[in-house]
Amino acid sequence: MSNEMKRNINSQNINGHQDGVIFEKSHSGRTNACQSPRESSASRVIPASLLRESPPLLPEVSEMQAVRHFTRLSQKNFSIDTHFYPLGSCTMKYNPRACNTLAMLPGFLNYHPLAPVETGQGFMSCLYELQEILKEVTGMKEVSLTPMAGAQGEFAGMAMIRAYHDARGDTARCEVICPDAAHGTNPATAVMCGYKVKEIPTRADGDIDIEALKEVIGPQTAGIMLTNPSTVGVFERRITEIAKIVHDAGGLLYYDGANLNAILGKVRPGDMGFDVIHMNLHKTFSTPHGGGGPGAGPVGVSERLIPFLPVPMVGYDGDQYHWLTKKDRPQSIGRLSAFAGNAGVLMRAYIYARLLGREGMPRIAEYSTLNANYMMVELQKKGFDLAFPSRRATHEFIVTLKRQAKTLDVSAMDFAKRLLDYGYHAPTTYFPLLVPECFLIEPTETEDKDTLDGFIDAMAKIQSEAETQADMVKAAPYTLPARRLDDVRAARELDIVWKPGEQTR
Amino acid sequence: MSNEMKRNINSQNINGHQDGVIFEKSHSGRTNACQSPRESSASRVIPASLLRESPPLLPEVSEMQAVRHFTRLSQKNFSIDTHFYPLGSCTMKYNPRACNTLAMLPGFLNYHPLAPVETGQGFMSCLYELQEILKEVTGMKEVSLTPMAGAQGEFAGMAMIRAYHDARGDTARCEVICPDAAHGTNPATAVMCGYKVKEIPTRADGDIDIEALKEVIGPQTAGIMLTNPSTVGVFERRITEIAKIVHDAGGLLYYDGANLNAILGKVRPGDMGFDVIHMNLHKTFSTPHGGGGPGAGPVGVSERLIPFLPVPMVGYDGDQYHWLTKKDRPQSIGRLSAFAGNAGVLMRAYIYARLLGREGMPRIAEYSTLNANYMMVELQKKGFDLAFPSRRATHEFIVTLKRQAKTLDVSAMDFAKRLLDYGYHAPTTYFPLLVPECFLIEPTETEDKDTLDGFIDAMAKIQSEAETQADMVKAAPYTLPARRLDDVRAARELDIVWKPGEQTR
Amino acid sequence: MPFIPHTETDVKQMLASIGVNDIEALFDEIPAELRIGLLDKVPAGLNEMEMSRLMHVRASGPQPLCFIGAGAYEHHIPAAIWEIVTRGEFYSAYTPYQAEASQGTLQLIYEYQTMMAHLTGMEASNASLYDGASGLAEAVLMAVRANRKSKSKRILMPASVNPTYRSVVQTIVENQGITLELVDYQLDAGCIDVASLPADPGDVAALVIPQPNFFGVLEDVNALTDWAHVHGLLVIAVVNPTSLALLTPPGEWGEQGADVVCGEGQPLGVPLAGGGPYFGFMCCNLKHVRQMPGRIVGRTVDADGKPGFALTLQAREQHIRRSKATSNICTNQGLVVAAATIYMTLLGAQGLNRVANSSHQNTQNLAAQLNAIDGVTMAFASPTFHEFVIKLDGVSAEDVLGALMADGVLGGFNLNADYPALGEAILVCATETKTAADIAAYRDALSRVMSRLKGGAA
Amino acid sequence: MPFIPHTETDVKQMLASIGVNDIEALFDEIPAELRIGLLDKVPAGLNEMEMSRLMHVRASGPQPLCFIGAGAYEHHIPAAIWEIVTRGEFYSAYTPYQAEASQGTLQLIYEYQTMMAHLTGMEASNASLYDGASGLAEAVLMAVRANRKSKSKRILMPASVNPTYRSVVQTIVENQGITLELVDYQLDAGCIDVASLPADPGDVAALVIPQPNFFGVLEDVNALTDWAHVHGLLVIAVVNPTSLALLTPPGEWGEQGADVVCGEGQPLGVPLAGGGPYFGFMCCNLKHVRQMPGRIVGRTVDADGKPGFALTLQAREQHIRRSKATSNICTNQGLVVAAATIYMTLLGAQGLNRVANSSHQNTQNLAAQLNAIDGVTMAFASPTFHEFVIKLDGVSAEDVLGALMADGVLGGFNLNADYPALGEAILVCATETKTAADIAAYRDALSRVMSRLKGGAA
Ligand SMILES: Cc1ncc(COP(=O)(O)O)c(C=O)c1O
Ligand SMILES: Cc1ncc(COP(=O)(O)O)c(C=O)c1O
Repeated sequence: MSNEMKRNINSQNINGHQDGVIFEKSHSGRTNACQSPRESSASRVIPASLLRESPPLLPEVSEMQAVRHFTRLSQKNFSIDTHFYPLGSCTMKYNPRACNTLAMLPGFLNYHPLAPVETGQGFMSCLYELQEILKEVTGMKEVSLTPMAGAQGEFAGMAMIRAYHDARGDTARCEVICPDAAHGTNPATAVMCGYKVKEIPTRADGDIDIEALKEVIGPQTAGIMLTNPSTVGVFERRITEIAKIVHDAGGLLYYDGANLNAILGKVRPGDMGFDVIHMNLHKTFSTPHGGGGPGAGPVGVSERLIPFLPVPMVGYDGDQYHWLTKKDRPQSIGRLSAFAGNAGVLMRAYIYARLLGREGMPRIAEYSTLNANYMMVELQKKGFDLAFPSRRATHEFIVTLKRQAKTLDVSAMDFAKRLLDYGYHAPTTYFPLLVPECFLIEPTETEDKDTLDGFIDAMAKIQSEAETQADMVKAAPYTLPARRLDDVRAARELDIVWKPGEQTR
Repeated sequence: MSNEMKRNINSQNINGHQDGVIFEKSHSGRTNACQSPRESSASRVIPASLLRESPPLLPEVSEMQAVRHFTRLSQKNFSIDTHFYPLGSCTMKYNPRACNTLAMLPGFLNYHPLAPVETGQGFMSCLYELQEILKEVTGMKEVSLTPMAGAQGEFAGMAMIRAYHDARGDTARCEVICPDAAHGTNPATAVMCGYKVKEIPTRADGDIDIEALKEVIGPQTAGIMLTNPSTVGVFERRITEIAKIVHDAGGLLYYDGANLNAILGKVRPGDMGFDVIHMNLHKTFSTPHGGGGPGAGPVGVSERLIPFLPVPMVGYDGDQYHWLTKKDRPQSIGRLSAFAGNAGVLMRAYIYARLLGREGMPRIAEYSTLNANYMMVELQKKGFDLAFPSRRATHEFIVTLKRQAKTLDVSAMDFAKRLLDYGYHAPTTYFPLLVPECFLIEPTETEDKDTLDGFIDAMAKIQSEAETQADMVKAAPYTLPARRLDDVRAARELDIVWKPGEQTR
Repeated sequence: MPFIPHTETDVKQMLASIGVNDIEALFDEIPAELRIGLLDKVPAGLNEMEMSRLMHVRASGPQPLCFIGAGAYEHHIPAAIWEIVTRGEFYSAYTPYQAEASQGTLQLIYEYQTMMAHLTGMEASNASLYDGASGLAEAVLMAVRANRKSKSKRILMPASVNPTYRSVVQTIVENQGITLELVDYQLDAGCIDVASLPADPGDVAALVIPQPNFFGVLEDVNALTDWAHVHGLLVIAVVNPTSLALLTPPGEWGEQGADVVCGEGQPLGVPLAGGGPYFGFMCCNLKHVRQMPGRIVGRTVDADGKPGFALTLQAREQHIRRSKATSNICTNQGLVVAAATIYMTLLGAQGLNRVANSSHQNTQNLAAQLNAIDGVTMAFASPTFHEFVIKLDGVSAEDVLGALMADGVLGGFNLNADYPALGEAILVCATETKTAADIAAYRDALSRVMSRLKGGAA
Repeated sequence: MPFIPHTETDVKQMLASIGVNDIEALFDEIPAELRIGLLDKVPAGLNEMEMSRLMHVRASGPQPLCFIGAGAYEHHIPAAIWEIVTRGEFYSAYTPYQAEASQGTLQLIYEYQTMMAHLTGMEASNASLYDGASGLAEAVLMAVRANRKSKSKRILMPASVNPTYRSVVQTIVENQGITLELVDYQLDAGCIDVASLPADPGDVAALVIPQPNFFGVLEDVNALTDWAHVHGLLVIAVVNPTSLALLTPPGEWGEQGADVVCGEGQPLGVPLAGGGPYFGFMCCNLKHVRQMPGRIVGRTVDADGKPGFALTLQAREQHIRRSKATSNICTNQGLVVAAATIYMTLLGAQGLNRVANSSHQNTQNLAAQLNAIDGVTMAFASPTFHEFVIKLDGVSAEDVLGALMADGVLGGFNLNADYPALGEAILVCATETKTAADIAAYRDALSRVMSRLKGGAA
C-alpha cells in the first residue's frame, strides 16, 4: 500500500470537495424557486442613484445543497447533545428539548414585539412570572429581564450603580474594584460605564485578600464586582464582612451571577448583601448556548436600586400584563435593546424553571456540587494537582497542570486537545488567569457518574501518554475534523471573508 | 509510537463506552421525572392474576443520556441530508423540510382518526386533493390512498384483479406473470393473493421477451405485473402491444409504479393500457424513507376496477369531505389498515405535489432522466460496462462489474463498500438479479452536476485502486463507524435481542 | 425550478456529453402516441410561503377534548422524540442495506427489538409491520405457517377483537383460503367465556386473544392460552403496548405463553395524526423466528472484530426469496419505530407503568362519574384497562355524540354499527393526558346532553 | 428528579469517595446564617405534559393580520432553517473555544461574515452583536475609537433614526461622555435635507445614516456620506439587510462608502417572537477591523496544512484584553446568526431581491389604497422601501389602531409619542407575506373605521 493510499484510507471523505465553503458549491444562475416570492411586474419608485448596481455575492445553491451543507457542518461540532462538555464557568448542562419546542409554538413566534399587549397576554404572563421566580431565587427586590447576555447585564448593573451615585450627587466615585480572578467582562464593563478598574488579589486559599480590599477602597470607590462562588470555584466565606466594608465606604456590591448553579436554592446573593446581580440564564437556567449565543442576562437589585432598573419590564395590574417603560420608571437607566431583550431565551428559561419547580432548584445545586466534588477528589487521587486543595468544590474546581508543563513539557492546551480525541470536550483552559496551566472543570448536575468516570480515566490515560509519548500528546488532536489549528497564522494572514476564485481544499 | 498508540490515535472515540447499546448506559433506579405522570394513589381494579410480576427491562437513563445516545446514533447514518445516495429503484431525492414541518402542525397531529369529519375538514381536503392529483398524474380513473407502502399497494392491486375476475365468475385464472427482473415484492404479492407466479425473461436489449409472454399467457392468466420504465432502467417500448396481448387473453395489467420519476408528466400508465397501478409516494413524491419507512402506496385503477378499490377513500359532496367505506362501496376488497393508511405520509406527498405543481411534474422526469443519462454516458467513457448500452437511461441505469469481478476479483460489493469511504452511498447492488455484479444507479433530479462528477471520479479512482490494490478495495470500508460486517455470523449466531450482562464493546 | 439544482450551463454541458440537443431527446424511446401534454388538473405550483399559509389554515380550527380511543390513543409525547427522529440522518436515510453506512438505524432497531421483546416477554421481535391491523393479518399468516401440527387454515377470531382489525385480516388472508371463525363474547361481561369454548375444536391453526379487548375489558388470557395449547392451536396475542407495563406479558400467559404477539405501536410516542403513520409490532419466540415476516436486525462483528449491526435472516424476505417469502412486506414503519424506541427509553419501565396506571385510574374515575348520570350505565361489569363502554337509555348514541361535539367534547366511539346487540353504546377512553377538570367537563357535558335529549327539549 | 441522572447507588459511591456523609456536607463552607429554606414563591415543579398544556394555552389566541414593522419584520422563513439550527450540534454547543471540536460553528460564521460583507459592500464582518439597537451603540463607540482625526466625542444622530435605537445608544454611550446631537428631518419629505447640514460642523466623530430611515423613507445616502467625509466624520450606516438586495450597499455610498455598517439582522430568517432573540450585524473595512467589537472567525490551516477555522483577532476581546477590550461583549447571538446564514443561502441574491421587491411593491400598493380613504393621507412624498407613514385627519391614531385591532388588523406603529410634530400618524409596513386579499382587508377595515370614527357613530 502506498503512503498516499494509506492516507486516503484513513481520511474521512476522501473526496473532500464535499466540505468546502458554501460559496464553492455555488453556481451562477441557480435559484430556489420554492423560497422566493413570485416575480412581480409592478413598477418601483426608487431612484436609480439609490439602487444597487450588481447583486451581492450570496451562495447560489439548491435547497438540498444548503440542507446537506449545514447538516454536515453541524456534525463537526461537539455539543451537549453529543459530548460531555465540562467547560468551567459555562455550565454546559442538558438543554431540555421541551424548552425549545414550547418556546417555538407559532403563537409565540408570530407575536410582533410592538403588537398591542392585549394580543400577547400569554406571552407576557410567562415573562412576568419569570421575573417573580428570579426575584425569589436571588433574593433581590426587583428584576428586569431585558439584558441580552451576561455582559449586558453587567453593563446594566454598573450603569445602575453609577445612576445611583449620580442621583445622590455622589459624583466623585470613579473606581470599581475587581478581583484578579474576575471574568474579563467585569473590567471591560466597568470601563464601558466610565469607571477605572482596581484589581485586588486572590489569596492562596481562593478567598479574596480582604487586606488588599481595605487598602484600595475609599470615597473614590463606586463599587466592587464579585462573584460567589468565585471564578476560582470556591465559596467566598467572608462575604458578609466584605459587604460591610464596601457599604461602609459608600460603595455598592455587584454580583456576577453568571454561575448560580452551585447555590440555587441554598443561599441568595440578596441575603449576602449584594445590591445588584445579573444572571446568565444560558447557564443556570439551561437555555442553549447555540455555539455562541443568544443568552439572556436579567438583572436583580436591592431596594435602593429599584428605580434605576433598565426598561422595559413587565407589569401586572391584576387584570392585564403590560410593558413598563421610561414613562412609568423615569429614573431608569433606559433601554438596552430595540424591544424587550432576548424574549425567546427568556421563554425557554421560564419553561425550565417551571419544570424544575421549587424542589428542583436546590437539587441543581446539590448534584452539580456533588459531581464537581467527586471529580475533584477522584482526579486528585489520580495524581492531578488541585489549585485549591483545601477547599470544597462548588459547581466547578480547578486543576493545575503546571507540573506537567514543567516536567513533561505537556501543557494544559495539550491535555485539552488530547481530551478531544477521547471524545470529551476540554474544560476551560487558562482561565482564571491567575492559576497557571489551569483546567476549570464544571461537570454540571446532568451528567451521570459513568461519564465522569470516563473523563477521569481519560485524564489518567493522557497523563501516562504524556509521560511516555509527550510528542504524540503535543500534536493532538488526531481524530477530529481538523488537526491543531494555526492561530498565529489566522491573525497574521487575516482571511475573514471568502473571495471568489479561492478554493478551500 | 507503539502500535497500540497508533491505533488509539486513529480511532474515533477511543473511550468507546460512549457508543454501546442503550441498555449498557442504564442503571437501575434512574427515572425521568419530567416524562412520567405523577404517581396517583387511587386503587386499581385489575385482578392480580392479570398483572405483570416484574417490570419489563427498558432502559433507565436520563433524558440527556437518551438525547445524546440517539443523536450520536443518528450521526452514524448516511442519508440524503448528508450524502449523495444513488440507490437505484429507491429514488433518494431531497425531502423538502417544509413537507415535514407543515404535516406536523398541531392541528393535524392531534386529529384522532375516528373523530367526526366535521372537525377535520382541512385534513381531509388535503387527502381528497391528493387523490385528484394522483389520478391526473397516472391517468387512472380513481385512486385510493390507503395502502401503506408499495407492497401493500401491490397487494391491493392484485386483490382487485382477483375480485374483478371473481365478480365475473371467471374463477379459473390462477397465474400471474412477472418478468424475471421484477422487484421481489411482485412475486411475493402474487402469492399472497393466492396466485402462482410465471416468470418471463428479459431480452438483451432490456425489453420483455414478447414471444415468451405469448407462450405463457392463456385462460389461466389473471394478469401481468410490469413496471415501465422497467426495473432494468429502460422504457418498455412495446407496451401497447403487450397490453393488447394481455387484455386479449382476458388478463389484466398491473403497473408497479414504485418508480414514476422518469415519466412524471411525460407519459401515463393509464394511457399505456394498465388496469391498476400503485405508486410509492416515498419515492416519486419525496416523502422520507425514514431508515426503512413509513411509505405510502396509493393505488389507481381503470374504469373496470373502480368498484373494487380498497377503503376508506375520501369523498366530497360539494360541501363536506367524508370517508367512503364498505357501506358506500360494497364491492371493495375491503380495508388494509385500522384507519386510513399512513396519513402523515400522504400529507407530506400532498404538500410536495402542490409545491411542484403542474409545471413541476414533467421537470422531475426531465432532470432525473438527464442526470441518469449523463452519469451513464460518463461512466461508460471512464470504461465501465453498461448492462444495456444501446438504450437510453430512464431515471436509472445499470452498470455491470462482471468484468472487474472476473479479471480483478473485485466485486460489485467491493466497489460499493469502497464508495462509502469516498463519501457516497453505494448504488443498489445485485438487483435486478438477472444482471451479474450490477450497480443500479439512480441519481434523481435533485443532485447537481458537481456531485455526479464527484461520484464518477470516485468510481474511476476505485477502478484504478482495484487494478493496483485489489486487496485494499476488497477490505473496504475503512472510514465508517464499522468495518465490513459479518453477515454470515449475524445469521448463524443469531443475536437479535440484547440480554443483561452483555457488553458490546 | 423547485428542488432542481441545474444551471443552464450544467444542462448544456450534460447534453453535450450525452450527445443530444435537448432534454426532450432523452425521451425518444417513448412511443409518441403515448406522450401527454400539461397535467391540467394538477394545480399550478405554490412556493413554500404560499403553501405554508394554506396548510396553516387547514390545520386550524377547534381542538375538541377527545375521549375517543378505539385503537388510537392520545398520550403525552416527549418533545425530544420527534426533534431527534426528524433529524435528517434518520428521516432521510433508506432501509439499511449498506450496513456500514447505517449503523445508527441498525443499532436503534436492535434496541427496539430488545425493548419489544422484553415488554412482551418474548424472545424475538421484528423491525415493524405497517400497523396493528395488518400486523394481525401477518400474525395469522405466520401462525398458519408455523403451526406444524395443524393442516387447517382455520383461525378462531373473537368478536371482542377490534372489528376493523377483523375486517383487515379478512381482506388480507381470504385469498389464501384462510377462514376466520368468530368466537362470541359474553353480553354482560364483555369478554370471552372460556367455559363456552368447544371441548373439541377440531384442527384449528390458531386462536387470537386480545388484551385488553376492544371494549377495554381484560380477557382471561391465562385460561384462553391454556385452552388453545391443549387443543394444538397457536396463540396470537393482540395487545396494547402501554398496558404491558402493568399487565402480564403474553410470553407469560398460561402455562406456555403466547406464540405470536402483535399489536399497534402508536401509543408509544406516536401522534394521532389522523390515523398514521403508526406501526405494527410483532414478537415471537426463537423457534418461530424463521416464520416471522418483516426485517430483523442482528448484532454481529466487523472485520476488526468489533460489534456492529446488520439486517439478518433475510432469506425470509421478498428481495431474496421472492415468491417464497414469508410476506411481501418491504418498506415498513422505520421512522415511527425510532420514535417508539426513544419513547420507551425516555419513559423507562417506571414511566410507562405510570402512564398505564394513570390512564387506568383516569378511566376508572371517568367511568364512575358517567355512571352517576341518569340514563347512563356501564355495559360490562368486568375490569378494564383504559377504556369502557357506556350504554345509553332512551337516546341514540349518534345524537349524544353529536350534541357532545357541539359542546367541544368528542365523547367516544359509537359501537352501534359493529355491535348492534349492545344497543346504544359508546366506547370511552381517558388516558393520562386527561385532567380532573377534563373529566368533569365531560361529565357535565354529558349530563346536560342527556337531560336535554331525554327531556325532549331542544 | 428532572434532569438528574444519579441513582442512589451512584450518590452513595460518590459521597464515599469524597469522604462525606451526605450532600449537605458539601455546602459546609457557606456561613450557616446565609442558608435559606424552600423557595416558597417558586411554584412547584410541573412535568413536561403539564407544562406543554400550559404553554399551548398561553400560545393560543387570535392571530391578527399584522402590518406593524418599525424595526421587526414579518418575512417568510423557510422551514429548513430552524430544523437545522435547532439540531443539537448547533443548538447545544458553546462558543467555539476549542476550534478543532467546533469546525461546524466556525465555518458557518466564516460563511456568515462573507455574506454580510458582500451584502453591505464592506471588507469585514464580525460574528454578531446583540441586536440592531445595541449594535448601533457599539458602532458609535467604535467610530469614536476609529476616527483618528477627531478628538471629539460628538456624534450626529438624525431624528429619522429609529427612536428606540437612539435611546438605546444614549443609555450605552452616555457614561463614556459621548454626546448625540440630533439632525432634523424635513417634515414634508421625511428625510434629512443635506443642504441644511452645517457648512462647518466642527470636530465631530461620526454621522449616523439610516437607510431606509425609520419612516421607511430613503435618505440621500450618497450626498450625506460625502458631506461627512469632507468634514472628517466617519459614516455609520444603519441599514435593513433585506433592502440591501435592492439598494446601494453602504460600501458604495458616495465617493468612499460608509465606514461602519450596522443593523438589525432579524429580517433574515428570524421569527418575530415577541422581540428576540434577533441579532445585530456589523461590518467595516479592514483598516478598522481591529477596532471592531465582537467575535471574528478566520480561516487558517491545521497541523496537516489543511484549511480550517478559528476565532481570530481575539486581542480585541474582553477575555484577553479585559479592561482594554473594544467592548464587553462575550456571548453574542450565534444561533440566530446560523439561521440568517441558512436564510441567505436558501434565498440567494435573487431570492432576497424578490423579497425586497415584493415587500416594496406590496407597500406601494397598500399605500395607494389607504391614500384613497377619506381622512387618510401620506405623510411624506419621498420614495420609501417597505414602510410608509399615514396621517389621519380628525381622529386619533390610538383610536384608529384600537378599532382596527378589534377588526383583527394590527394597523401599524403609532408615531405620536416619538414624533408629535407629525400629528396623528401611523407607520405601516407590508412585506412579501401580505397577499392582495390581506391588503384589501386592511383597506376595508380602515375605511370602515375612519367613517365610523369620523362620523362620530359608535
Ligand atoms: C463569570 C462570568 N461572568 C460573566 C460572563 C459573561 O456572560 P455573557 O457571556 O453572557 O456575556 C460569563 C460567561 O462567559 C462568566 O462565566
Ligand atoms: C420496483 C419496486 N417495486 C415495489 C417496491 C416495494 O415498495 P415498498 O418498499 O414501498 O413496499 C419497490 C421498493 O422497494 C420497488 O423499487
